[in-house]
Amino acid sequence: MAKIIGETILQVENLQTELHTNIGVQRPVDGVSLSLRQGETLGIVGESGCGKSMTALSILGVVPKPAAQVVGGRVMFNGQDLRTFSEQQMRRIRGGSISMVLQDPQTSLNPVYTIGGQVTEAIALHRDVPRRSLMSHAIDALRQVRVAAPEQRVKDYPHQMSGGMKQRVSGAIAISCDPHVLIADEPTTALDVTIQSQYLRLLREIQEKTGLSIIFITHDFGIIANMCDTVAVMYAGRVVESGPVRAIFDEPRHPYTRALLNSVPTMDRHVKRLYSIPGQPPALWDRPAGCWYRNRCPFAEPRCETQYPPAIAAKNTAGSNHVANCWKLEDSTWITPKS
Amino acid sequence: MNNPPPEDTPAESLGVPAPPHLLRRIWLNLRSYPLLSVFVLLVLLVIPALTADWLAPHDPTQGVIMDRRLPPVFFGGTWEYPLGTDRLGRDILSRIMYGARVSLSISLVGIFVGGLLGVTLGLLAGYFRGWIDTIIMRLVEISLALPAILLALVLAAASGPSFQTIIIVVAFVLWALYARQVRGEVLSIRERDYVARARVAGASHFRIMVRHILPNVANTIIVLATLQVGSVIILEAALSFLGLGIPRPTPAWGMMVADGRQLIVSAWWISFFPGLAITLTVFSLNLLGDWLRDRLDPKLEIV
Amino acid sequence: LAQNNDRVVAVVTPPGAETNRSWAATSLWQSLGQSLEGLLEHDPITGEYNGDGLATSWEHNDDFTVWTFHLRKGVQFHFGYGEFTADDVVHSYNLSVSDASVIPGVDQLRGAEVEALDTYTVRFSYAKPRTNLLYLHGGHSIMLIYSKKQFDEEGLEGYDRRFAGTGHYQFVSREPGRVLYERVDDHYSGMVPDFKELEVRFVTEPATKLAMLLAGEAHIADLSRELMPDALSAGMKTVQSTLPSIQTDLVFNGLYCESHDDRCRKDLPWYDVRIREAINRAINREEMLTVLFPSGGYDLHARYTMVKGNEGYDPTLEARFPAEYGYDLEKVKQLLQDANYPDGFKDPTIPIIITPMSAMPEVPLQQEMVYQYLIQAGFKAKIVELDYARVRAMGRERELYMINPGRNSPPRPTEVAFRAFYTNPGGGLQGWEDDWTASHIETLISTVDPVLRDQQARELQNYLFEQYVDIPLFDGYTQVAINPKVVSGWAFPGVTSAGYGHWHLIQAAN
Amino acid sequence: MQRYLVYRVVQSLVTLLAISVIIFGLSRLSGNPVDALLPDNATPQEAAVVMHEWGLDRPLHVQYLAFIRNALRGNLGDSLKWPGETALGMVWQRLPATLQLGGFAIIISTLIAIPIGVLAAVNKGRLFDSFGKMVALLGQAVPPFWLGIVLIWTFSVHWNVFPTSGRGGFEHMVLPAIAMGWYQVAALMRLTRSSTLEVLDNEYIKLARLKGVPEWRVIWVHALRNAAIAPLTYFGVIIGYIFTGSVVIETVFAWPGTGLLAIEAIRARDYPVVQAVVLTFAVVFIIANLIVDILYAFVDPRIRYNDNEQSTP
Amino acid sequence: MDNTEILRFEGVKKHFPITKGVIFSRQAGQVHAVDGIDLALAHGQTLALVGESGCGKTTTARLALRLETPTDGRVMVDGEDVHQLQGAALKRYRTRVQAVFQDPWSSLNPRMRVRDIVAETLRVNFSLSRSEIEQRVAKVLLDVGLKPEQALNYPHEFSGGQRQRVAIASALISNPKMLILDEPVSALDVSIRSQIMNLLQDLQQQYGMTYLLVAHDLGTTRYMADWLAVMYLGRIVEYATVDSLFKEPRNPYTKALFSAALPDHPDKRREEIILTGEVPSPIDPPSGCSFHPRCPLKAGSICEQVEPKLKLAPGTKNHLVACHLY
Ligand SMILES: Nc1ncnc2c1ncn2[C@@H]1O[C@H](COP(=O)(O)OP(=O)(O)OP(=O)(O)O)[C@@H](O)[C@H]1O
Ligand SMILES: Nc1ncnc2c1ncn2[C@@H]1O[C@H](COP(=O)(O)OP(=O)(O)OP(=O)(O)O)[C@@H](O)[C@H]1O
Ligand SMILES: [Mg+2]
Ligand SMILES: [Mg+2]
Repeated sequence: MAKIIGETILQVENLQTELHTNIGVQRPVDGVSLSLRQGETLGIVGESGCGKSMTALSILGVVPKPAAQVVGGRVMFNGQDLRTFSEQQMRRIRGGSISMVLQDPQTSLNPVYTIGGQVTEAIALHRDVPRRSLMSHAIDALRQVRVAAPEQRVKDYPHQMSGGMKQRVSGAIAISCDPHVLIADEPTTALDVTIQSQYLRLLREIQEKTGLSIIFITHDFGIIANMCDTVAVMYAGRVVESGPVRAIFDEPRHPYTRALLNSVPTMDRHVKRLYSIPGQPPALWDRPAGCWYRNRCPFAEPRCETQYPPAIAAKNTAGSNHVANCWKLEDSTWITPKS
Repeated sequence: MNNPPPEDTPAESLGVPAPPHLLRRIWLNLRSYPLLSVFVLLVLLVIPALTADWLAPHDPTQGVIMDRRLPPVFFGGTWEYPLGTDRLGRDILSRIMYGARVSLSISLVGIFVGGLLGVTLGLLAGYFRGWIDTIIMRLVEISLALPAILLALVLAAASGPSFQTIIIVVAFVLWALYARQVRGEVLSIRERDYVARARVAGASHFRIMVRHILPNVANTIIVLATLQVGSVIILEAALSFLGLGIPRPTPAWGMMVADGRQLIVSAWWISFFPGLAITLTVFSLNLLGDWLRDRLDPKLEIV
Repeated sequence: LAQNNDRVVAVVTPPGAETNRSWAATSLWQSLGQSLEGLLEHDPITGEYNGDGLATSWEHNDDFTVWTFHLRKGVQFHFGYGEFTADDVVHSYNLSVSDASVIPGVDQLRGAEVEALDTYTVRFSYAKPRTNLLYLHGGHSIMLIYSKKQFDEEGLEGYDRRFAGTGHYQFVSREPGRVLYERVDDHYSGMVPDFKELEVRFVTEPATKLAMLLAGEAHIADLSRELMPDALSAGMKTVQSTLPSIQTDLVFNGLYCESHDDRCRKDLPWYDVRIREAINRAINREEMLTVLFPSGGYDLHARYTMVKGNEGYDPTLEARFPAEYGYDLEKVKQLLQDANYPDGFKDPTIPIIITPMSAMPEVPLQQEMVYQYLIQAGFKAKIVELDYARVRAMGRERELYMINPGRNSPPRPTEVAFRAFYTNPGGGLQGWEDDWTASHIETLISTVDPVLRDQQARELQNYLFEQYVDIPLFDGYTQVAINPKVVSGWAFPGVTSAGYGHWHLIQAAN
Repeated sequence: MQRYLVYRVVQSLVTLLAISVIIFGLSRLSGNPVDALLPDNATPQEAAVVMHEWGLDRPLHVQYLAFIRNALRGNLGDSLKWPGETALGMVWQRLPATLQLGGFAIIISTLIAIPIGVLAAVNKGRLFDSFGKMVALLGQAVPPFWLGIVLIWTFSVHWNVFPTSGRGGFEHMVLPAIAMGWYQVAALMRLTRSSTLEVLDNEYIKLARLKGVPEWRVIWVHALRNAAIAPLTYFGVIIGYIFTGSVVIETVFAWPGTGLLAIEAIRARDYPVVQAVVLTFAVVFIIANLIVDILYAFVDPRIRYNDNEQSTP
Repeated sequence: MDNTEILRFEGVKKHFPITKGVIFSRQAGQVHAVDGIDLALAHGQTLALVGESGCGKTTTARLALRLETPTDGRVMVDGEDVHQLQGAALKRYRTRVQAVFQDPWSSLNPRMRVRDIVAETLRVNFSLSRSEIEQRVAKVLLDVGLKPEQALNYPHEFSGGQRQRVAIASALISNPKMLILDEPVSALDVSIRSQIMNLLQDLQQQYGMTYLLVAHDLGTTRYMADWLAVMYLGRIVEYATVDSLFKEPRNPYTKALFSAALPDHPDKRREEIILTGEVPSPIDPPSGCSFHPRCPLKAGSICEQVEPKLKLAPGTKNHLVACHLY
């Protein structure tokens, strides 16, 4: 696989999103920083509810209204801070320069409009295409995602297609306006393995062809291993470790990353006993003082109880962009032991 | 905040502290409407219904003819009859207090009868499906296609208007709504895994329906009932208008409004106060019902 | 005439049915009396039959079995259906006594041999005396005259489309809820109505009627009496019938006590004459009437059949009335004690019927007042709401054991009233029956000598009066509200089933 | 679709048959027409003559079979109260008035309720939500006849802008339609609001925003059509309420429709007309629901009444 | 551990009718959810069913639970036909076979306390005293790692993993011999999954239970199961011990399925077998071998005509495969 990775295109710095709920104000995204280069695939991995989707939505400024609100940080896209953009300008970014594919193919297409209508809508919004040729552009986009007989399919409604097909249509909508960045929020969770692998392959091909940058959100390390160049591991609203994919797999520094890797059974060999992380992830409104992982961490030390660890670079083969938020990294030889 | 707020977004959601101007104060008051509703309901409906015998200043059925059509106290009347008197010199306040009892009992009994029937049939239809469902849903369709008010007219023609007639009509109107709503929910609940687990545990159909399914449609039933107390009061009023209400001289709100409607110009208070009682009560009940619905299950499609 | 005199709109209570077939529904006067006429015409002031109508004169033989009517010459039916003749009378008679006929008193009308003696003379021959035949041609129950020619040409459907009559107004159109008439300019009477067009609208809801009047959409409204003050204070006026048009009696139902009748309920409280008197005396009629008739227009009356000028009219009864029927709670208490009420009765509760469906908006109020008076006087009472037809069904089955507002009807000739209310075959309204009354009515019916009849009728009335057989309340006059800007007056005697009539006499303002 | 229609028609006939039995029985329970249609002092002989003329002296099952036999030929008998009219003729004469008023009431209530419902959902928990709810609920809190009378007094008598009553031009419809329709507003609004809320939660709404679709288009194009599905089913029920409402509203506004006819017929025990009114209503109800079902398929492509096709799971 | 058979499927079919209409309903087709399967499972073993969505795994599990009646064939538990059971035998079966379902959110009745949820089987099948029930509930809660005090809580007060523990507790309370596990961990968070898997394994060890496990994640099956049955469109296409199957899958479908599974390290790349076409509809399954339209290794026209039977793969002792290649 030959990929050319270029300059940083999207840089998220200390993004913070607040959520007003009955319980009070919570921060599902609490200081997330990410960086994505041209042609690169960044994987965001973490358990359910750790703020992955919210991070993506915050980048695009479409957090659920009126409960949520982005309150801090910067989103630098091609050198401009998206957070200073007007709604009008943001609309041009959304679906145009940065597009997104959502998790559930069953519900992410509007059931009452045709496939063609939904693809053309995106094109009409972002590309300067005469009305008459909108449909042919839509058909092209569908062809690009390998929808068979797209000329006929454009007249179909979502319910007339299978789940995998629908997910491809979502993909067609996302790439129809030649975006620079594609955010894929668990796009394959609802698909069968065989369909999933077809879809992932398709994404890789498109990326190779167009030099697209992808943020891939998932909770599945298999997808990360298969797709990503760099990885950010999120826990309870923050990134706890990030770095090149091999470094994360081979030399995870954060105990949480290692624990996750060890708690997933593999089909490649028989494991006698899986590691299981004790306890639950903390609730958003009930995060402990100090390191938020310390209650579940076998390596917790007294200072973990008081201070949230800063991002510390891991000195290893992967270079400087492997960092983790764990006090243990102050010991530069620290690698989380296999449990 | 990237999305511009819709025009009427209150200022506070923009992060700007809003001055407590009038609109906001009203809004803050309204936000507590469940309390307000409960208060109104207690004052207008429940307390009078329970205590009319002691608190009502006058006999609700016996008037003083010479005191007929007296206006309310601040409109030229006296404290003797704070809300004025009706065409027969009966105290409107006392009649409204006793009327609360009538309205409450019609609603409660009617909803109970209709609800019991509807819930039972809806439960059976949704749980067993098949031909039982077919028959019950056909009955529902028949009942919806038969206008209740005509049934009321026919019944009243046959036996005269009475408490029982009204209950039958109310039950007839309500059961189909309950049956439809409950059936729909049961259809989805019976597919839940906990129902399957109860079957795996060996629970009988009866036990599954009563212990496992019924409690889970209880929300719907409660919300539906709250919302329907209002419609029953309005229905009673409509029946009274047609001369099919609670027999005289029992004071019923609908009957009082219907009775005073002709004198809306010269003796407006005769129909205004019972009308106000109806409106406030029904309004509060609906608010409460909506609030309950939002609380219990905001997606509940109840009409 | 001024612009606003082009059309007058009257809003009235709907008739029994909106139809052009007068014989097939009751109380059609509201919708047909504008253009159809009976044989006889009433004087608008005295209400007496006069020769101004289709029949100019009439006579009968000694035993009232043969009646001969002399018809007016040169009367033209509307729309050019030719001259009115004796054939039209025969034809109309046949319509009126057909099996489908529901004309009040059709039983009395039936059984005649009707012959056209010549073009302008018609003879009715009966096997039994018909002392009150004129009432069937001119009273509130009435045979109306249709054109035979139109029938021969178009059949009944022709009538349904557009019927030809002989009145001052001719039919223009009918749609649900309204009928439109237009003036006939060459009526045989030579009289020309003020208004070119007459529109009659049918509305049930009293408040809506008042609103129509006040909004100027109607100029005449037969408002319920309670609403009259509202109309007056808004600048409207009332006009009133010259004669009482309605008599209201409450009936003690259940006294079916001829000796052969096993439905006589001797256990009813009001089987006891003292209780009947007590109930009569418990009611404060004066007070009641001021409530029911805030704009006036009523007389107290003593006995249902006691209409001035009727057979058997006894002026002394009117004088005795206050003393024997008047409001007197002391006396009531005494009577109840004497009768050992309530413990002497198995079921002392006195049920009072309200028929909310009747077209009488006053009835519920009236009955509620009676209820209150009874309670105040120490009776046990309850109100029973029943549909009007249901009450009549129970009456017909003779299962009605209650106090019935029943008689809200126009005054009738004495014999007609006796037949209807105090004899077994009278229908569903009777309350009082006993052997004495039955045999005396029988005698009256077969008597043709006027002097004897008068005496018999008087005797009957005295008996009924003393037995307190019912609860007489009042004679009411028909009142309608008019908009004085459009209508200045209207003279009518109140003898039709609608109370009003003589539409051509509606006078335009200015 | 065709098979579906045939199927529905057969199904409806069964319903109609059941209704005919019910209404036949009930109307006879209600009493005898001679008690209502004959004059007060009609004698038993007169009554017997008329009963025979009307065919009411035959045994009940004979009467019912005759009724059904005639009904199948489209003849529901002759009116007893309205001489010279057939029962069906009476209904047909009055039905347009009711449909006109009811249709207008439905349109008015829809035009009020749907936007309020959508906007209330969009602004859930805000001022507009409460305000819209208040307006809508007020309609359900006032007895319609009372509202009607108040409307007449205010708009006809006091301000003289609309006629008080009767059928006529457009202006005649306004007040009765409001009196009739407002009651439905709350229900419709509630439905629209809850279904909009549900729709707004959907991923495809999020996706629309992510595509850069302007907010108004997200709501009025993407959400509304989906949100309209639930209220649409309710229209079938509204038809029922409209008819019930018409009995009261037509009385207040002297609107010569089937509601008024129904009252008069029932009071007169005019069996043929009562039967005709009820059956006509049932037919209207069934047809309306059928239309709703068909509209449904237009609004929601997932629903197809195609017998052989099975949508992919 | 005794090696006698506890569960047996004999030619079991389950076809769901697709009916149209309400009054005169007629059948418009059938979903061949389970289309003739034979299986046997010994005491104390774990059998995993894998396959794509809609292939009939859940239906098979529900058949064993008597939640569906088979269209054809028999399901035997301890030598008795499950669907013929009545009276005491049925009660015995109800206590011996229990289930844990996929979705911890919908498998617990939100209106019942944990105590009542857990005790349901006891209440229905035995008449025990209140205190006895409470004791047993407390014990079983401890077994699954919950605190006995939590018995009075309602399900919404628990997290997903805890809920699944409650579900397991309620399955365990009647000391069942067999648990039917329909995707017991797939709805759980990654970090919770292994807790539950380990718990299930511990309990199996402790009580010697038999598991019928439905899963679509191959890693999970490898970790949990002794036997693996691969399903495709309502049929079993391969059936073998886990070790044998993962070492060498025989059926082309199994191969494709295995190859599509994601690697556990970026450096691993599988030889991917690319399947073309969509999964056919179970309403109208293809003739012959139902996999033939997508099969990259099609043996010839026989695949289109003859339905392959499960038979011993050459050179193995207990590796069954249904494919014309063997
Ligand atoms: N509309 C909302 N209202 C209230 N809370 C919300 C809303 N959307 C998200 N949250 C909360 O915000 C937090 C982060 O949610 P988010 O969807 O980003 O998680 P995620 O990592 O994408 O999880 P998953 O893997 O389940 O998709 C969660 O705790 C969730 O409960
Ligand atoms: N009650 C039912 N009525 C009709 N069809 C059904 C029913 N239950 C299941 N099916 C169908 O039977 C087939 C097999 O369903 P089943 O639930 O057993 O699959 P599964 O393998 O468990 O799938 P998944 O992995 O998605 O849970 C599917 O096509 C399904 O749509
Ligand atoms: Mg997410
Ligand atoms: Mg399944």
